[in-house]
Order: sequence, then C-alpha cells, then structure tokens
Amino acid sequence: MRYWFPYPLLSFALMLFWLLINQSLSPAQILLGAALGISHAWLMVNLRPAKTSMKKAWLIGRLIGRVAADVVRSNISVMGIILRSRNRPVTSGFVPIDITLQDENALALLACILTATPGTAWLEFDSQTRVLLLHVLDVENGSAWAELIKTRYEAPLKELFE
Amino acid sequence: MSHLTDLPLWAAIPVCLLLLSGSMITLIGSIGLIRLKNFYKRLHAPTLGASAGVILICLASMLCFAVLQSRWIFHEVLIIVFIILTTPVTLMLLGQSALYRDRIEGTDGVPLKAKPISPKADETDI
Amino acid sequence: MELVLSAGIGVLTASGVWLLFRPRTYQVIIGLSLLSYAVNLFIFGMGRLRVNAPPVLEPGGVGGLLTHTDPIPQALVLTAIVIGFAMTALFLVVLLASRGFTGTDHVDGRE
Amino acid sequence: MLLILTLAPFAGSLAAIVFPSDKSTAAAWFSGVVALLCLLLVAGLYPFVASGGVLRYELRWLPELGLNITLRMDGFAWMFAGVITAIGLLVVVYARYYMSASDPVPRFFSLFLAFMGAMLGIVLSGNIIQLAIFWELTSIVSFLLIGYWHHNAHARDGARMALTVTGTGGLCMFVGLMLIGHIVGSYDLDAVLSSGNVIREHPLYTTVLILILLGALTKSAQFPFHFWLPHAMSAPTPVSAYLHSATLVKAGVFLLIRLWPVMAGTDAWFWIVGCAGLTTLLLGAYFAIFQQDLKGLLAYSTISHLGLITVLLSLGSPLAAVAAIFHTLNHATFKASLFMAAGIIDHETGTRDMRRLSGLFRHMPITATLAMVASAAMAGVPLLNGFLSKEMFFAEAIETHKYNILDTITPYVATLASMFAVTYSLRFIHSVFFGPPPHDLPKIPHEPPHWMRAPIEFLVLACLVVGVIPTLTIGPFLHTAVQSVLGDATPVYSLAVWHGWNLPLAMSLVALIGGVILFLLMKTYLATSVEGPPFFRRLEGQRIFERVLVTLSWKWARWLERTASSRRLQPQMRILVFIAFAAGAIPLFLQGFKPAAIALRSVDPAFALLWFIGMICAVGAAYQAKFHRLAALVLLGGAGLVTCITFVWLSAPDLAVTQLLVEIVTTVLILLGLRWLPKRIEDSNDPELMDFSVRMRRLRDLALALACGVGMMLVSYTVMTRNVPDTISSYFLERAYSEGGGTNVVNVILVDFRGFDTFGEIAVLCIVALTVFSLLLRFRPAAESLEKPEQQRIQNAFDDDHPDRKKGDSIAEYLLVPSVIMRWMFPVIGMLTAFLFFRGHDLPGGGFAAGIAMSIAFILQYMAGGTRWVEERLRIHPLRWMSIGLLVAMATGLGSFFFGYPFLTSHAQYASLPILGKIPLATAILFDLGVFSLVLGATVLILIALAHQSVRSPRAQIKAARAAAKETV
Amino acid sequence: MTELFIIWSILASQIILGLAMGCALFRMVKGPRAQDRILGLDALYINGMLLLLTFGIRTANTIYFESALIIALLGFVSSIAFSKFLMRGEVIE
Amino acid sequence: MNWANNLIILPILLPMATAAALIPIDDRNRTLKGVLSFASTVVLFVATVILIGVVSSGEAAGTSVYMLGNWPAPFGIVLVLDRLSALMLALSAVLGLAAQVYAMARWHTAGSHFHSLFQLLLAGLNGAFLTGDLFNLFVFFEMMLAASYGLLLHGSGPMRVKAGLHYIAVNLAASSLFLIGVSLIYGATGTLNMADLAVRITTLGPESRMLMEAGAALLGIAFLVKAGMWPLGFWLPTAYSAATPPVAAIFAILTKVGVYVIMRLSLLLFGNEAGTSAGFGQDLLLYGGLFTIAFGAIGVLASQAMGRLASYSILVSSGTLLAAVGLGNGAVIGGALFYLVSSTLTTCAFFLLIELVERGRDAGADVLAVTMEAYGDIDEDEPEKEIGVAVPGTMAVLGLCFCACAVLMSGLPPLSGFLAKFAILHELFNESGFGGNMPITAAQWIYVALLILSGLAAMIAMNRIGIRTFWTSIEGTIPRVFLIEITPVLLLLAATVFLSLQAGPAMRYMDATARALANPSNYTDPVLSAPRAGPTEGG
Ligand code: NA
Ligand code: NA
Repeated sequence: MRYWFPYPLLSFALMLFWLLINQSLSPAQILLGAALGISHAWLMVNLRPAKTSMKKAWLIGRLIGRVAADVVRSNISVMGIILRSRNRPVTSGFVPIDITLQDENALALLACILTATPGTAWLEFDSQTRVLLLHVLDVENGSAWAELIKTRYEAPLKELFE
Repeated sequence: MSHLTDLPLWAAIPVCLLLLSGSMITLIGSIGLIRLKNFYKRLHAPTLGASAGVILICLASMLCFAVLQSRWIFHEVLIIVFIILTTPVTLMLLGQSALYRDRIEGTDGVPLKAKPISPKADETDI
Repeated sequence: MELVLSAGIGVLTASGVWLLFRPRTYQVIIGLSLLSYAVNLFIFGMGRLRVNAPPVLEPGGVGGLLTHTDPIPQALVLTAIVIGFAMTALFLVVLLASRGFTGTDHVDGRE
Repeated sequence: MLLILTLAPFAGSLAAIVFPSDKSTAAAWFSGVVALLCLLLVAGLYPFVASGGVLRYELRWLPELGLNITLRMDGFAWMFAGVITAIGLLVVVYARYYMSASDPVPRFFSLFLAFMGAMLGIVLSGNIIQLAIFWELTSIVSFLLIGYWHHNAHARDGARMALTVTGTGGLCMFVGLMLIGHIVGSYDLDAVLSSGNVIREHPLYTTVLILILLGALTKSAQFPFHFWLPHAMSAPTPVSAYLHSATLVKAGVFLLIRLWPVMAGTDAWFWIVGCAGLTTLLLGAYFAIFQQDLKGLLAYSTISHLGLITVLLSLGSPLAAVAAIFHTLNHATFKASLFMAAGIIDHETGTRDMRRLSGLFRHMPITATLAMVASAAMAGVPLLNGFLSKEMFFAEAIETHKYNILDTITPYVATLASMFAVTYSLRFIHSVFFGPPPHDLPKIPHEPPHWMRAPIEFLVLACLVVGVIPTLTIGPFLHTAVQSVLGDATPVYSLAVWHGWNLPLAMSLVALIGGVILFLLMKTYLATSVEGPPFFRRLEGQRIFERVLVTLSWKWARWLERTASSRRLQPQMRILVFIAFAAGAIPLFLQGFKPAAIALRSVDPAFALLWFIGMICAVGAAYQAKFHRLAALVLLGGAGLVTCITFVWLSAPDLAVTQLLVEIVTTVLILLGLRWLPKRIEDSNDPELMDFSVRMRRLRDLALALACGVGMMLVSYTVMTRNVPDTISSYFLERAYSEGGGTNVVNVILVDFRGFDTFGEIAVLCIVALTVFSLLLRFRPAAESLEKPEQQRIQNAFDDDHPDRKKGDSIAEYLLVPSVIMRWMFPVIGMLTAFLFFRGHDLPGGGFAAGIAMSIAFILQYMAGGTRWVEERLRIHPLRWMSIGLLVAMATGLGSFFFGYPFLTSHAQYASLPILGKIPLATAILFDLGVFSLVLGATVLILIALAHQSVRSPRAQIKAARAAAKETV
Repeated sequence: MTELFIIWSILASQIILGLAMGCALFRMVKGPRAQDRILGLDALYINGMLLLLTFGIRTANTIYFESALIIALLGFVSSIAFSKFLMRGEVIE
Repeated sequence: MNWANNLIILPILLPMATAAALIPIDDRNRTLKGVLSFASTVVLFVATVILIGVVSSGEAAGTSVYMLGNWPAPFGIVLVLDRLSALMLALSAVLGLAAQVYAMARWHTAGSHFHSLFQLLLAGLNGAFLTGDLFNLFVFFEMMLAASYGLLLHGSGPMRVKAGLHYIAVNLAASSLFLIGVSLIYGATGTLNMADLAVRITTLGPESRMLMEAGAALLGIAFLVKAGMWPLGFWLPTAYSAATPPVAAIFAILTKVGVYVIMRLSLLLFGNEAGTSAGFGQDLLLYGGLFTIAFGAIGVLASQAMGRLASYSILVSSGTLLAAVGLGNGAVIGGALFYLVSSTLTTCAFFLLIELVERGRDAGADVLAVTMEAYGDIDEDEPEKEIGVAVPGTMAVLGLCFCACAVLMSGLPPLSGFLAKFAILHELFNESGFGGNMPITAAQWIYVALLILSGLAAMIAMNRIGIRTFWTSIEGTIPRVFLIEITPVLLLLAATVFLSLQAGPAMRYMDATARALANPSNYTDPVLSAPRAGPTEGG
C-alpha cells in the first residue's frame, strides 16, 4: 500500500488541486485527478522529501484561524507604518529567535506564516545554532516578537508535526 | 457567457468593496516600496499585496463568479494558496542575499553571523 | 487601445533597435529580446485589437470575426514566441562561447 | 570523320595521362600515332574539300539556344587542320628526343594532344559559340603547357600572363560572337558568313568588331597585347615550336580570316586592325633585333610576322587576304623549324644566350644549314617561301585601299620592318653558328640524334620546295583555302617566283641590303648589349601588365573590399536596419501614406498606465544593458510582463500563458549565462564618452532607432485602426469545432489547421537544443570566469574557517527552508502541466505551454538542490524525450496515410464513455503529446547543458592550470 | 446604476493596481541595489497578477484565470533565480 | 491520394525522421549514424529524382499540390511542387549527399549531433522549397537557419564562434523583418497563402496595396540578407569560410534559398497581372544584384584564402541570379536557373576541395590545430592521427579538380559554368527569340560586362591561388586524403560535366520552368482549386 501510494496526503491534495483548477466534480475528472495525483506522488518519491506525519491534524484549523487574524492585524498596522513613514519614520530591526522546531516541513510552514503576515520577514536560519534571524518592521511596537512567534506559531506547529 | 452587468446590486457592492480595498492595500504596499528607507524595511512592503491584496481581490472574484455562474467552486483559492506558499521563498532568499551582500560590504546596522573572511570589497552592484 | 499599443510597439522597437547597434553582446541579446516583444505585438496587432473576444468557441458553436478576435495572428505569435525563445537561448550560448574564446564581450570578438 | 578527327586528340590526351611516367617513349609513340592518324584523316578529306565542298557534321547539344556541336570543314579549315596535324606530328617526333626523362612526359603529351584537339576544334567549328569554346580551351591548355616546368618562376609568370591576356580576350570575343548571333539570329558559321551586310550595317557593328578584335589580337599577340608571347617562351621548346608557329597565335589570325568576309572592309576595321598590325609589325621586328635569347628573338619575330598578316587582313582587299593566308602557311613552316633548331641548340649546348653562343657551325653543320635556310625564309630571301608571301605583301602595301595616312605609310613601314627582319635573321645565324669557337658552354655541343633533326629537315625542305615551285606544290591547296574564304570574290593571283622588275622587288632589295648594312653596323653592339631594345627597354609590356594587374586585382580590390564592406557587426546591423527602414518606408511614402488620425477617446487609462510602465521598462533595459546587466534583465522582465498582460487584455489568453512561461525560462536562462559574463565596471570618466565622434555615432544610432520606432508605431496604428480585410480566419472560426474538434481556435490552428507550422517550430526548438548542447560540450569559459564566483569562494572560505561548519553549509542553510517548498512544488507544477496539456484543445494551453511548464518544474529542482542532487534522484533523458517527441508528432501525422488522407489530417471525435461522459478524442492530442515531449526535452536540455558548465568548470580549471604549468616548465 | 457603479469601481481598482505597478517599477528603475530591483520585479508580478484578476471580473470571463494562476504558481521561479544569483553568483550549482 | 502525391512530403519528413531517430544514438557510434543518415539522403535523392520526373512528365500542368491536414489551399498549409521546387529539392539532395559522404571521413567527429543537424537542415531547406504558405516559409526558414547555426558552430573554436555570432545576430534581425513583413501582408490582405495572395493582389485597394508592398519589401530585405546581396551580405564570407568544409559545402545552397524565394515571390506576386504592383522591387533587385556581382568579384580578387574566395564567388552567383530576376525578362530566368545549378554544384565541390588541398599546407595545419584544441576540452576519443592516405597521384587529382573548379567558376568552357553564362547572355540578347533584334538596354550592358568581368576576376584569383598552391608549394608533402573525401568532389564535378553534356534536356527543363514561372496562373490555379481528399478515395 505504501508502495503504491507513497504520499496519500499529497495525492489527495493534488487531486483536490486538479478538481479546483478544472472547476469540475464530474466522475471523469475525479478519476483523472486521482490517477494524476497518484502518479505525481510517485514522481515525488525520487526526490525523497523528508517524511512528515501530522499528529494532530485538527490543530491546523486553529492555526489557520489564528494566522488569518494576524494577517488582518498586521496588514493594518503595516499600512499605517507606510502611510506615516514620512512624518514618523519607523524603527525596524533584526530579531534573533531560537527555534526548536526540527521538522523541515514545519519550518517551511512557519516561514510561510511569517511572510504572510506583513511586518515580519524571515531572513536567515542558522542550522547549527538554530537561530532564526527575523527582520521586524516595527520593533518598538513589538519588542516581544520573539516570544510571540514562539508561542503563537512555533508551539502549535510543534504540536502538529512532532 | 454571462455578463458583468447581470450582477445584482447586493453582490456588486461587496465585490466592489473587496476589489477597491484589495487594490488599495496593494497600492499602499507598493508605496511602501518607494517610501521605506532601507531594503529590509522595503522587504515587508510587497507582502501587503501578496497577502491581503491577493486574498481580497480573489474573494471579489470568487463572489462575482459564484453569483454570475451560480457555482461553488472557487479556483481562485488556488491563487491565494500558491501566493502564500511561494512568496516566502522569494523573500527569504532575497533577504538572505541582501544580508550576505551587506555583511560583505560591512554596511552598518546589519547583524553579523560570525565574522566572514575579509572580502575583496569591491562587490558593488551588478 | 490601438494608440497605446502602437506607441508601446514603437518604444519597444526603438529600444531594441538601439541596442542592436551597441558593441556588447549582452546589449545585443537584450535588444533582440525587446525587438521580439515588439514584433510579437506587431503581428498580434495585425489581427486588430478586441477586448474580451477570445477565439474560444462555445462547444458545438461556430465563431465569426464579429464575436471573436482573429485567431491567426495569435497562432503566428505563438510560433514566433517559441522560435524567439529558441533563438535567444542559442544566441546566449554563442555569446558565452565567444566570450570564452576571445576573452571579450565585444560583438567583434576584440575591443 | 570530322567527329573522329576532333575527338581523337582528346581521347589520346586522356589515354596518354595514364601512361606511367617512366614509359615516356611509349607515350611519345602513342601520341605520334594519334597525330599521324589525324594527319591521315585530314589528308583523306582533301578530295572532298578540293572540289569546293563543305563537310559538315552536326550533333544536337543545346538546340534551344542555337548551340550545337557543328563541325565544318571547308578548304580553309582543311588547310589549317593540315598545318596543325602535320606540324603537330613533327613536334611530337621532335619532343620525343627533346623531353628529358626526369620530366613527367606523359603529362606533356597528354596536354599536347589536348591542345591539338582544341586547335582542331577551333578550325573545324561550324558554330561560332563552339569556336569560342575551343578558343578558350586553347588558352587553358596552353596555360598548362607554358607552365609545364612550373618549378620555374618564369614559366609560371609566363603561363599566367598568357592565360590572363588571351583568356580575357577570349571572353570579350565570346560576347562579340554572341552579339553576332543576336544580329544574325544564328550562331551557325554558314549563316554568319552569309550575313556580312547585315552585320556591317548593324548599329552594334563597332561594338562587335572591337570585342572580336580584342579576342583575335590578344591571341595573335598584336600590339598592345603582344607582351605575353615572349614570356611564354619559358615553355619547353616543342611547345613554343607548336604554339607560336602553327597554332595558338595563329588562332587569332584564323579568326580574322574566318570572319574577314563578314567584318572586314569598313573604316573601323581598317583603322583598328591596320594600326595594330603595323605597330606590331614594326615593333616586333625592332625588338627582335635586340634579343639575346634565341627564343626571344624568334618570339618577337613571330609577333612581327603576325603583324604582317594582320596588316594584310586590315587592307580589306581579297588579294591581301590571299597573301595573308599564304604567309600564315609559310610562317608556320619556317618558324616551327627555327624554334626546333633553337631547341636543338639549347638542348645540345645548354644555353640560348646569343652572347655565349658562337661558331657552332663546326659542331653541328647540318642543323646550322637547316637553320640558315629557315632564317633566310624568315628574312624573305628569294627562292624560299617567305619571299613569295612577302612580295605579295609589298605589292598590296603599295596599293591604295583607303585614302588616309595609315594607308600612305604602309609601304614604308613594311620596308623598314622587312629590313629589320633581315637584320635579326642574320643576327640569329651569325651569332650562333659563326664566329670564334664556343667556349665555356654548359655542354659540349654536337649534332642531335637524327630523328630529332628530321622534322626540321622536312620543314626546311618544304620551305625550299614551296619557294622554288610554288604553283606545283602549295598552289592547289592554297587555292582551295582561298576559295573557301573569299568565295566568288576570289581574285586572280599568281604564285610565280618571278614577276619581273617591279616596286615590290625593289622594296625587297632595299630591305635586304639595308638589313645587311644595319646588321653590320650593330654587330658589335649586339654582341655584348643587355637584353631588350634601346629606347623601349624601360617600357616593358610585361612589367606594366604585372603592375596594372597587381594594382587592379590586388591593391585596389583589397582596398575596395575593405571600403565597400565591413567585417564588424555594428555597421552591418546599421546598414541592415537602415535598408529595412527605407524598404518599408519608401513604398508607403511614394504612395502617399497617411497614418490614421489619432483618436484619444478610446484609450483605457489602466491600459495606458500599463504601457507607460512597459515603455519605461523597455527604455530602462536599453539604458542599463551595458553596465548593469542584472538591472537590464529585471527591466526586460517588466517589459515581458506588460506584454503578457496586454495579451490577456486583448483576448489572447493562449499567448499570455505561453509568453509568461517563456518569460520565466528565458530569465533563468540568461541568469545562468550571466555567471559566465564577468561584470563590467562603469568607468565614469570613460574617454569614449568625451569623444565627439562617438557621440555623433550614438546620435545617429538613436535617430535611426527612433525612426524605426516611429515607423512601426505609425504602421501598426494604421493597420489596427483599419477595417478587417476579408481574412481566411473566418474559415477557421467556423470550422474549429465542427471539423477541428476543439473550441480553442488558436490551439486547433496550431495542432490541426496549421499543424505543420507547429511541426516545423518544434523542429527548430530541437535543433537549437542540439546546437546549444554540442556547443556547450566544447565550452571554454573566459579566464576570469574559470573560478567559482566570488560569493561562493567567500562562503566556502567561511565554512572552512569555522570548525563547526563543513563546506557547503552556507548554501544548505540558505536553501534550507526554501528548498522544502520548491521540492513540494514539483508535483504541483506537474499537475499544472497536465492541466495545461489536456485542456489545450478546448481552452488556452496546449502541448507547448505544458512542456515549458514542466521544464520549469525540473529547473526548480535544480535550483533547489543543485545539479548533482537532482541527477542522483531523477533520470533525465532530454535527448530521448526530444527524439520521441518528434517521432510521435510525425507518427501521428503519418497515421492519416492509412486512411488515405494527407499528412497531419486529424481525426476528431467526442467519445461517450460510461461514467466518464463525453471526452474529446482528437488525434491532434497525440500530436500535442509529441510537442509536449519535445518542448520539455529541448528546454530541459538547454537549461541543463548550461547549468552543467558550473559542474564542469573545476575540471576545465584543472586543465588550464596544468597547461599553464606545462608552459612554465 | 449598479452597472455604472461596478464598472467605475473596477476601473478605479485597475488604475490603483496600475499605480501600484508603477511604484514597483520605481524600485526596479531606481534600485539602488540589485536586491531592490528584484524585489520591485516580484511586486510587479504580483500586482500584474491582481490586475489580471480584476480584468477577469471586468469581462466576467474566467478564461484569463490561467495566466494569473501561472504567475501565482511559477512567477516566483525567476525571482528565486535572481536571488540565488545574487547570493551564490550562479543559479544552479 | 496516391503514393506519388504523398511523395511530395517525403523530402521534409524523411530527413526529420532520420534526425529524430539519430538523436538518442550515442555519439560514439558516429559511423552508424553516418551510414543511416547517408542511406536516408540516398532515398531522398531518389525521391527528388522521381519528383522531377513527376513534374516534367506534364501531368497536372507541372504543379502538384499537397494539402497538409487535408485543409484546402488558402486556409490550410499547402506544399506546392512545381518544376522550380523539384529542381531545388534535387539540387539540395545532391549537395547533401556530397557533403555527408565527405563529412564521414572525419569532420563529423568534430562535434556532436552532426548528422541530426545536417538532416534537419535538409528538411528545412526542402520545406522552404516546397511550402506555398508565407508563414510556413518563415518556419522552415528558421528551421534551416537554426540548423545552419548549429552546423556553422560545429567543431567550435574561436573563428567559428566569432563568425557564428555575427551570422546569427544578422539573421535574427532579418528574421524579425520576415515576421513584420508577413504579418503586415496578412494585416493588409488577410491571407498567408502565396497563391491566394497573388490572386488578391489584383483587387487590392490603394491603402491595402501600399501596406502590402511595404510588407513585401521588408520580406524581400529578409531574403536578400540570406541571399547575401550587397550591402546586406558582409556576414557571409566570414561565416562560410569559418565553417567546416562539409558544412560550407551544403551552405552553398543556403543563399540560393533566398534567391529562390525572391524569384518565386517576385514572379508570382508582382508579375504582369499584379496591377500597379507589377514589377515591384525589380529595380532594387537589378541594381542590388549588379552591385553584388561587382562586390563579389572584388572580394574574389581580394581573397588571400581559398575559403573567402569561394564565399565571395557565392556572392557573385547570388548577384548574378538576383540581377537576372531584376531584369524583368522572363527568358533570362531559364538561363539563370541553369547557372544556379551549375554554380551551386561548383561552389559545393570547391568548398570540399579546399580543405583537401590545404591539408598539406600550413593553413590546413591551422584548421587541424583548432580541431585538436577543441578536443582538448572534453574527454572524448581523440581524432585519428592519420588523415587519409597519401597516394602519389593525389596531387594530380586534386590539381585537376582545382582546375575544373577554376574553369567552372570563371565561366570558361567547356564545363557548365560557361554554358550557364552563355545561356544567360543568349536569353538576354535574344529576349524575344533568336534574331528578334530587340535593343539592348544600358542595364543589360552593365550586366553583361559584370558577368564577364566577374568571370575574369575568378580566373585571375583562382589562377593566382592555384599557382601558389600547386606550382610553388614545397614538394614532397603529398596531402593525405581519404577516398571518401575526394569521391564527392569528383562526383560533383562529374555532375557539372553531366550537366554540360546533357545541356539540351537540362535547358529545356529550365526554360519550361521559366515559362511556367512567368505565368502565375500556372501556380495559382492548381493550388487554389486542388480538391480535398475524401473518404471515398482512401482505404
Ligand atoms: Na511577513
Ligand atoms: Na653570339
């Protein structure tokens, strides 16, 4: 079973992708999507990506909600910063954060989250020291960034993947 | 093929609001590209468009076509997903490259990782 | 529409042609690329401009130039894009080889 | 018979070349037999010709153009054929002994026979174009014969000069003959000969005359083209004996006589031919006196005698023509024998310098006697053949033909030249055979083998016999020849030796006595003088010719080539663009092109804004391309994006999709290339910028570029605002679904209506990929690009410096998170590819877009993991994919053969399957699959081949280092 | 009324997005560093994609969606190539 | 659809199939590739001979039409086989055979995928000759050019790459013109089919007409660049003399493609029936052609190396042909076609010969050095140390071949070079038949003079270079030559001899071709009225 369906989640996602992109739920498209999803998963086997299993998949919903809220919030604040930047230049800075997350897929997800929320930019991750260098647009406003990220995102991700 | 004028007012208002707000946010983000003073600050600017801008405009599109074509398949979701997946890659790589170049040149205010070997510091713009 | 596009074609052509006259191989390849945009748009324009009249039929339908834009220039542009891409690749590699052999990026292989 | 006669020498020539070089005697025998056979053939044809008949043989060759192989023998041709074959036979005999065994003798005989054949071809031609053919053949073969001893620089120069002069003349003559054909309406000699009046009265007569005379006068070495002949003396003597007595130079005379009935008699003819002839007659004789080389003397004498014949022909009187024909024969006889004699002297003594030779009479009395008789004939001593024709010449010279100065001076010049002839003849005899015994010669002189002398004996005998009893010997033959040339105009003439005391005889006496006196006066001077005549020594025709030739054909040509062309790219581009601009603009300008009125109301502000951006990108890219390559590339990407959006805006989603994908690949590609282009540093005080001329050049370029831009803008605007013509696309729009089986008309056009374009287009991609691949196999980066890029060196050094890091950590860290996403994108892009592929036929997409998209998926993996990483994991066979793609596309097209349809006929159908419903099944999809496979293979191959250079470069570096080490050792 | 309203607001948002593209262009032209230009190009791509989406709404036609999808899915590839070139001096090692 | 009709597409498909099949074969099996490729070219040659037979047998008025995808003429793409295209097909097959055999001796080892590129070049050439559609012509032009880029660069090395850069840059610019021209014509007339265009031209309105003419002019410039017209052909001598010998040999026909298209289009579109467009561009062709002859002749004289000499002689022949077209004299076309065949065979033979002759000399050593250096870069099998076999007669044979080339190039008798010039002059002087006594115009006089002078220039230059090579060379260095290297040269020269001997039939063919070209309806009628294949006909 594992041989034939090496990445079932991926295959499912790909099938979903297929159905979405084709805007169709016809049996033909479902079949075709499934076939393509499965065969593309085989392609992926060759690349040998790190295997990840989601432990508590339901947590993902909570995470998405939290991220969505943050996106809205940070969008507004960044807009403010940009519009006010001429009168009141913002103090931005680099924030190093220790990351204990091990799974690389989880790290990738974290990167996506941090990028999607304006105001924080993932710059560099030292694989030895496991320090993430973050650039934060408004350091004054959030000196507790490191803490925030660790609790708000890293922890749930850890829970999700490890 | 349906026509845009078929859109009822109750749908038109949210579509327009979504569109206008999405594009406004994108514009503000892009203005940030102009107004923010250094590269690292500017790195944040496009994410406005890549997050809120994309999401709002895609929502507008979804709503519009859902009403027009009476369907519930939102392939615009794909755009949101892919933008959110791919923008970090670009920005991460770009930010790191900038960091590297600034360190090499010894630009002020850039945190050093550990002192790299002293470079032949004529590396300017390409 | 026509005015804007033709002005665009004009500017692309002028920039591309100007670069063709330059001495550096890289300038020439950028020039050729700009020129190929101009040419592609020009070909495209030869079918006249139409907004929202893509040459895609309803299943079982019959199209006409009243409801659809002219598909031929589009087909021609597609071919031209492909060939243009191939030629850019080729020219690039040749200019690299020339740079390697002659030690200069001058189009004549010497300063 | 005539065909055999013409072909035999050529066949013999081909056969002779295969003789091994050590079988020279056999080759000689063989050639002799061929020559004899020809002679016998000619002799056998006499009865027919003598009765006034004209023998004709015609073989169809190019009848449409009036060119057939026409062989025609009348009396005149017979006479010439006889001379050619007879003297040819004698020369073969002579050459058998003359040629040294160390020479490639078979080649000599082969060329000799070929030459004989060509000469026979000239005289037997019944078609003037065919005559020109053989004419040029004699030039070519004589070139090879003169240059036979090509290790000798003189021989080479002489040969080249002979060919250049006679070949040029021949080409002019060819045009002249073609014009005759134009006038007469036929190239047939008979037709030409019967159209004398038409030709002489035609407005083109003078042109024709000059062209033909250029041919004839160059060939017969007439002034001012005489100079090549003495230099042709570097040929082996048998060649000289043949070419300069009976054949090559006589071809010119032959032509003059042949066309005499047609062309002669006009003032133009008289002036041109007469001037050339008289000058040649006199100058040749004068020059001959002062030669120190035996063969040189004979050569100038030949020139002079040919001048004599030419003068005779110029006069336009039938009697003069008779004299000319007669003298042609006589000259051939004595000159051949004299050349052979000179050759014997050269052969036996090792020198031809008259200053070194003397008193040879005691060593070779027989040869000396023979030479003396022949010289006497040359000098025009009575009882020898030369005397007879010279008398006829004098008689004609004193006649009045045209009342002009040329006619008046003719007798004086004739006498003077004749006097000179006596002088040089005497000199030849005296300085060689008499005087003190020779000393210090390269060889001890003695009589040559008997058979070597035999040809001379025969010829001298002929001189004597003809000179004594002309009517009984040469009379009938001459008459036949004369009759065939002059026809009804044949005058009454007498070949008697004694005509009584008359003015010609007096002139002969004056010449004889004067010649002797002149010789006695000059004897001492000549014995030691340098080569060449006084007064004219500086004015050597050869030197002038060489100088002119070098100036014209080398110096000026090189200067012109440099001036009229450019090997640099920029001027070529400027010219091309300028001409293209002019070519496009002129038809419009001439027909009063008015660009459509500019209408601002239809401008969509968003679209205008878009193009405002596009234009800035274009100009910016142009501005930055020199010093900021990356910036230029970024801006180019901007322009590309604007183009894509425009396509979407203007109802071309297919184009937008394809252009976008191509855009991405191109950017990656150029970036891959940028690694090998070391950066260019802007020098703010670049002297170039200051230079005024540079600035002007830029201004000019800018003006041209702007002109092109404005032109494109006006034309495109005009076309776009015009009404649509009745275009063929309606057909496609109507049938795309019903007959093409797809709703996306563009794609149906691509894979069906105009699938052949696509087929060709993928082949182009395939070719380019192969080219790029094979060129990169041999890629050598520039020296400064050999090393790894600076960034990598610094980062690697950093890794090396820190004990907790290992090499490559920097890049691994850099890509740690991004590579995860990039990797997961691989199957996603794969799905997109499938999507683009399947829906292409109905909606935007298609095999091409799918192929490019898939290649992006691959390249993304390369970027994420590096070359080695990918190639350890994925098996990529782009070449195979390309091959399969092309074959699949072709096989799909060929499939229609089985149903009796032409290539690429597609079969479309919507099949209804259970569960799946209606799905499209067009064979075009299979074709698209081929396109996909090829595009994927080609794009991947191009990108990977370029990417591989980075992996390869360390090896190249090692090699370069090794080579450098080798050099220093 | 609805018609005018929706058409004008779409037009407005298109112009706004066009202006946003203009801002991105400013960075591409101005620099000052290569990374700024690349950032500008990336923003230009995203803004352009949004413009395509609005265009889809304006014409009520989903046929232009693929172009936007391709930018969303593959547009980042050239930006990655650029960044990697800056960082490592070559795109593929 | 009978098989003979399907044969029309064979010259395109066969080389492509061969090329495709050869691509995945490893380059270590070059000989296998060469043999397969050669076999394919032999079949191609046989097919073209059959095609010549088909068109000259008078069936179907000498014009056969092949509808690709079974779409009728103005809409789909059609291949049109007439006497002219059949002639060009056969010519390119002959050249292909010769170059290929020659290459198999050693040159195909100088780089990879030689045979595939070569076959694709043939396919491109044949497509360009056959197609009856302007845009399809562009595609095949690009195919041919792309393959020519690849082949020019075959063997790599600084000279070739430098020359290749210029060649490609100029031709890319020209291709842009091609596209602009084609699309402008489409925009003005709404068609791409040549026959349809010829018909539509007669009824165009003034504005459409001027736009169409501007498009045609741009198109013409693109072709003239390929044909090497002065001053658009400066790239040619450098490129051709840098190419490897077999490549240069096949390139001998590339310029002729430009000439072919010019001839085809100007006679088809701007014939007497074209209304006010009749004779469009003829003067440009005439004077451009004359300048090209002059420039080519000057270049021939100024050349120190044989390669450049040969390249310039290509310009001469281009100029001769262009001027012949520009004369607007239908009859001259017949002679010009004869000249085209003869001069193409000659230059091909000469290009092949050059390297053999120079092999014993220093120049040859240079070439070899470049090759060796190129090999140094990659780990591949070294080339054979022994190049060919030294046979004593070799020098004589080479000399003979050289003489033949010289005679052919300078238009001296008795070979076809002379007959070609004779044919041109004859038809020039006797435009309205023999003895018609039409006055000869100044341009015609200049043409005649240039024709003769260019021959003279070739004679002087070949003489100079030949003497230097064969007569003053240091004795004892007999070049080593493979039999399969000299054989193609000999065969090509034999072909010119054959052409001379069979001048009558050959000239009849050419004249028939010229007559057919002079009357565009010979082309347009069959193309526009060709029936589609129906299911009843097929199996
Ligand atoms: Na962020
Ligand atoms: Na003496």
